[in-house]
Amino acid sequence: MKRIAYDVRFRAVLYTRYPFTMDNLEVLAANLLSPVILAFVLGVVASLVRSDLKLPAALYNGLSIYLLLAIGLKGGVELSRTPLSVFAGPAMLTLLLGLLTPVFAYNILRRLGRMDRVNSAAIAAHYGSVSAVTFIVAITFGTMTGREPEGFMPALVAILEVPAIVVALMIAFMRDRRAGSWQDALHEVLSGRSVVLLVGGLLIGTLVGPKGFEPVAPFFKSGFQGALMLFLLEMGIVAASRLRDLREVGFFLIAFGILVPILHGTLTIWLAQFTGLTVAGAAVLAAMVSSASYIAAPAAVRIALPEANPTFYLTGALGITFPFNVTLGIPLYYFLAEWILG
Amino acid sequence: MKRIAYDVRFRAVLYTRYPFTMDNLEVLAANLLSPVILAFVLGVVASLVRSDLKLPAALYNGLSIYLLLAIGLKGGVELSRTPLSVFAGPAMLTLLLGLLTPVFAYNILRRLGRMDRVNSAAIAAHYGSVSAVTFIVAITFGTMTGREPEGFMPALVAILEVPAIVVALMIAFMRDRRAGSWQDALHEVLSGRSVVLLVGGLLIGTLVGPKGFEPVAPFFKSGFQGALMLFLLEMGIVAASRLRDLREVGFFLIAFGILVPILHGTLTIWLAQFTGLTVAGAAVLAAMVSSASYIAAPAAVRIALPEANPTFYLTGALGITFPFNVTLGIPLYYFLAEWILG
Amino acid sequence: MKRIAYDVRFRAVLYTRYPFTMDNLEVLAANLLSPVILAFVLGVVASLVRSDLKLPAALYNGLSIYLLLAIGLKGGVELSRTPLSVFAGPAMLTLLLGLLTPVFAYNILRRLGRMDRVNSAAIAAHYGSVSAVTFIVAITFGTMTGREPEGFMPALVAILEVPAIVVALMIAFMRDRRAGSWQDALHEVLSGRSVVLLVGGLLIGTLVGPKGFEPVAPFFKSGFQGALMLFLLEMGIVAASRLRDLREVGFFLIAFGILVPILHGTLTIWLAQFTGLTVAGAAVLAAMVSSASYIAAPAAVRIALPEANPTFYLTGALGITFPFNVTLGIPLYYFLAEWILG
Amino acid sequence: MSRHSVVPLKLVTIVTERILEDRLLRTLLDLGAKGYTLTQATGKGSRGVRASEWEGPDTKIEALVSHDVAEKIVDHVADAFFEHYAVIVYVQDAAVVRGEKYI
Amino acid sequence: MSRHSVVPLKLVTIVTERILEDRLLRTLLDLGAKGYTLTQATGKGSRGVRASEWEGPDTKIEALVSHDVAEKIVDHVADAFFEHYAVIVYVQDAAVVRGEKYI
Amino acid sequence: MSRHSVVPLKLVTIVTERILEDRLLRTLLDLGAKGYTLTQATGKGSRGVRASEWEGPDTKIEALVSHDVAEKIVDHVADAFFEHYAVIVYVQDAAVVRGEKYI
Ligand SMILES: Nc1ncnc2c1ncn2[C@@H]1O[C@H](COP(=O)(O)O)[C@@H](O)[C@H]1O
Ligand SMILES: Nc1ncnc2c1ncn2[C@@H]1O[C@H](COP(=O)(O)O)[C@@H](O)[C@H]1O
Ligand SMILES: Nc1ncnc2c1ncn2[C@@H]1O[C@H](COP(=O)(O)O)[C@@H](O)[C@H]1O
Ligand code: NA
Ligand code: NA
Ligand code: NA
Repeated sequence: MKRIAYDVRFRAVLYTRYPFTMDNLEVLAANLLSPVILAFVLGVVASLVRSDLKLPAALYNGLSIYLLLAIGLKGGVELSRTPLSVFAGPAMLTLLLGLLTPVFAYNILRRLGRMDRVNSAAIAAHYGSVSAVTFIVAITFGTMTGREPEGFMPALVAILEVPAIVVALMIAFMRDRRAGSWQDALHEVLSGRSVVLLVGGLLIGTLVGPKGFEPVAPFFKSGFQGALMLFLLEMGIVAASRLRDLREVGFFLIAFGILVPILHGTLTIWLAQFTGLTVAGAAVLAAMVSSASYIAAPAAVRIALPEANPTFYLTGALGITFPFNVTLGIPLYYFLAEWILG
Repeated sequence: MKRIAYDVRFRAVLYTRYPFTMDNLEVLAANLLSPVILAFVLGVVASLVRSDLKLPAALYNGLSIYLLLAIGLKGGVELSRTPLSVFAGPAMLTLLLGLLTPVFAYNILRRLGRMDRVNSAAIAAHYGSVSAVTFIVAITFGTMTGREPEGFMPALVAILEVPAIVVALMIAFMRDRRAGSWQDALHEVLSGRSVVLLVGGLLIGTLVGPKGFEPVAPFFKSGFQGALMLFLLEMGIVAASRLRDLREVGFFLIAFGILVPILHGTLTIWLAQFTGLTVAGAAVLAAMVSSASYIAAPAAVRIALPEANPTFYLTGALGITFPFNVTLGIPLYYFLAEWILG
Repeated sequence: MKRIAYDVRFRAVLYTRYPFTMDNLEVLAANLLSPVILAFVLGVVASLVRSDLKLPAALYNGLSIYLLLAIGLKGGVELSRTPLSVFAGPAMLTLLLGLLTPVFAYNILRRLGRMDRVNSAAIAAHYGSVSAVTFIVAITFGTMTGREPEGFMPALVAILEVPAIVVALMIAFMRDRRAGSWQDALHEVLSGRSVVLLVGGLLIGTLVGPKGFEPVAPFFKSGFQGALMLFLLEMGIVAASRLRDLREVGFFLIAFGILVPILHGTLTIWLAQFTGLTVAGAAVLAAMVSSASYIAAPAAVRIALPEANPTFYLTGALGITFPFNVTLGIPLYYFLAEWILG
Repeated sequence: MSRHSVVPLKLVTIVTERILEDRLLRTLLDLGAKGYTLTQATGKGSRGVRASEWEGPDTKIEALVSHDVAEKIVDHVADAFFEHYAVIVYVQDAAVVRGEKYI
Repeated sequence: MSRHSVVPLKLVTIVTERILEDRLLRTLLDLGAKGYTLTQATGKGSRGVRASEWEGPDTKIEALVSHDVAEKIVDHVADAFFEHYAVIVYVQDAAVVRGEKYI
Repeated sequence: MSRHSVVPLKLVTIVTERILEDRLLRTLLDLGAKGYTLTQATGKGSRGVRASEWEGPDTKIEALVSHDVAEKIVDHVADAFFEHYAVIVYVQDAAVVRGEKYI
């Protein structure tokens, strides 16, 4: 099994066009057998056997700061050498999807799921926004299989993070007078550490450019994958604790947590063909759009919509969609992107 | 003095055969003057001058997770390219020693030390199991003096960790009805973070193989020695606080903490000649077998044998045997291995 | 803008001789646009927008341990190959400045500022001692603009840290009977973690030399700039919270916090010409002497002079002098050094 | 009970989600508390998960206040947060040295 | 004391080795506690070292419970852990808002 | 209240700057305390900044002691630290199981 990753780089390009062949399964295996995903699995297992393994909160926190700043910086450095004409299309598509996907998600939850307004809006905020870790895993998978996405992708993460949360909260607030505070929530999301680090990193990266980035590059580049591995170890532990709530959330939400990402991902790839994105870029954007936020959105929703049930949105984002995306979803988006754009 | 490390690599091979020459002392000095050991000494000194220097608990914890996962991963990667025939002998020897050494230790404590059953079993559990940090320092010393041990050694750490604890607890439980819980203790040791990380790392390393390990290699390899240095700084601080209990544990336990490791180490090297281990491999295995656990064993013993006195087993493992091994023991085992197997 | 750092290395040497030209402004911009300084600015901004961004205390603490140990080690390694004759001059100058600058600062505060004795002595202790982070930023700026200072500079940090605190406390204690404890304070500063790590690192580095340092070099060298960046992010957050006290400290202390560093820096550079220091070495020493301690000094002063107001010395050191030095001060000292010694 | 003035005050303890911390502290001072002490905590109560799991652990707020202020705090917290958030509030007696500072 | 119902309950505090945490918390719920709050602590008592030094610091468990449950907890902890482990238990009065939830 | 001996003691709580921790703990034992429990805390009081901001957060010291020892501790802390340091001290009642150990 260990030889699978070996020639994946070559085969990935060649064979993804022929779905369901042995080789496509190997590409999938290449994802499932990457150290980063296996660390996630180890975290899940550790939690299931009730191990005392647990990253200290301070370390976990520190790793998230490191990862967010690193992707911001690298994105900014790339942005500094990207012509606006190349970036404009993808940026506008991302903004569009950030405005549309929460509306889709809300309506699916209300109409098909017969869920109440507040919980529908709360969940929609999560599925419209983006999970930075899913994004990183998607980038990693591309690099691993020899398909480098555009360097400016992190800038798209920053663009995608906020609008969906605003849209979803607006839907909720338009309908009733709310208990929560709209301004507090907006402040929470705009000044939240993920936005500050991503946007701050982008600005710093753009200002210093490739030359200026050099002295700090070893820290932010060569350590990145390993830090991500430790982070996913803890994510596995946390996600496993969410799995215990699966019964509570019901079948509809489980299906929602798998099918809506596929829907959002497919839509993204289809629209990506009009923006000049590469295959890998489209696949990564699809992974982003299909992912559900579990840092920025929960904080904002908890403040603005306190009566929404956190079990629903956290279990969906973290217990269902995140594991689905990092194991099966991302290879699927690459496959679809190859198929539609390739 | 600083030039000592300089040509050690060459001399080590040449001169260790002639004991007590100036050059052998230089090899010893090369160990004592390595950054890692000096960091340990700095920790001891900091504690003695009552400095406020102290690694934050979260960082210390995080470093231990990093170190354990790193040796697991590297061991797994090596294991993925080791033929079973090469690995079987050392593995079986390790298992055998894991079963025998706690029995030796128990009997020495009971018969020569006239210690009660519970405390004898408690200490035996520690001296039968293994200290991962001693293992790492032994590997480092080999590399530093140009003698690379087998890559699969970390797998032996995983094999050595658990059995001795089980054997020692069985001895204690066979004799009386106990206050502590046997099942809780077994769960504690099997699901304890050191076993989960070592075994998990081994599995991940085996699955991903050398190619798959590449992206995370910078994080786990080039940072390793430095992280170990920080870890030993804190170990020094903790060990020094143990030194204060030396009076309490009595002369017998001090002698035990030095002589039993030498006994276990010598036995290991003598048996290693029947397994095809290299000189460095035998020396590292000797360091492992001679070392006393201070993470997995204390936790299990505290639960299973609560009436055993922690001062005895912690001071022995941490205040006596660990400092002895990392300073004098490891060079001694290399010297003996060279002598017997070289 | 991002191209500024590009050819700075070349221009820096050539143009600093012609002040106030466009090119000198570019050198300044090169400092202001370095990732490390921008991270500081990001921290300030995050604090001003009331972001929840904050390095966990454990991580911040861990980073400070890492940075101090790293500069100690690197300094020690260099010291091991520096002839005493080269080191003696700069060392004696540093000691002299450590004894003189607190006396200057005290008298300025007493006579010009009409401040009471206790607060004057407290502030003098801070401005006589040294800020390790300012030192690191000064080194980084030199390297970035192609001017490598002497490798033994960290040894000078260790020499500069303690004497000023002792002198300032002596001034305070000579005049009245004090509430605080002189011995406790001396112990606090000598056994404080910054002295232990710096001096310990220097000793370890000297003992192991360049060869012995190699295995830990990746950890302590290639990660250094990035770790510094994270550290300055948090420094920015803390400094911004100090800025809120600016009104309280009054105009005199603000002027003091900018002009006294310039005075101390200029004096240093002028004296440096008699010691054989290079331009970069003189500039870095000037940055050190001009900087105000905010780790060792506050701890000692809080114990020895509890009736001194921490708002004064912390706001001065951290809210005024530190930001001034890392942005404008350091380029100024390099410029002055080039002018006087070049 | 000692040479120093000891004033009987109320110790109000609030354990709640981290996300409410800032708002609660501001309110506490508004209602007349002169200070507070914070500790990190985790816990289990009647509710299941909360967003604060991602915001770090719970927060435990302790404030020594007069009887009247204690009452105001209790009423405010109950009105504003009981319905939707994980929160527990209790009041104890405490003899505070130099207690007039905190009234 | 306030517009909201305030119930007099017992605050049971246990400070002990980290290694006992899981077992103690399970027992607490079994004995009738409806919740608890945990804080990290360190400390010094009559015993010397303990394994928990390696397991991280001590743990401080606080539970608001009825008088009866408090008694049961005290008895259980004393019986099961006093002999061999570092543990301290004490009980205080507390007026708990919306206290009926915790009975 | 239980099958086990329960002794009424005083719980003395001190919240203060980290930098005083060592000195305070030594004094506590000198004055007759048999142990203490420490927790990390932060807080806000009448003073502004303190050096301990750099020494890490505040420290919260809790000691179960007899009435007499409590009085001594209160007096000592008030005399030695109130003037210049950020410190708050209060005393509560607590029923301590196996409490004779701590007298
Ligand atoms: N009976 C209890 N005793 C002590 N703390 C409690 C109790 N019940 C709840 N808590 C704390 O209050 C928080 C919120 O409780 P709840 O609102 O019931 O979910 C929990 O996370 C605990 O930290
Ligand atoms: N007198 C005391 N006051 C407060 N806490 C104490 C006291 N004695 C012991 N403790 C706490 O209880 C733990 C166990 O105490 P012991 O069983 O006496 O070793 C200690 O680590 C302290 O955290
Ligand atoms: N009213 C209060 N209630 C609870 N804790 C307080 C109160 N006032 C002050 N404190 C705590 O005591 C510390 C020192 O207070 P002070 O000496 O007033 O600055 C603060 O940092 C808080 O942790
Ligand atoms: Na999304
Ligand atoms: Na052993
Ligand atoms: Na200075």
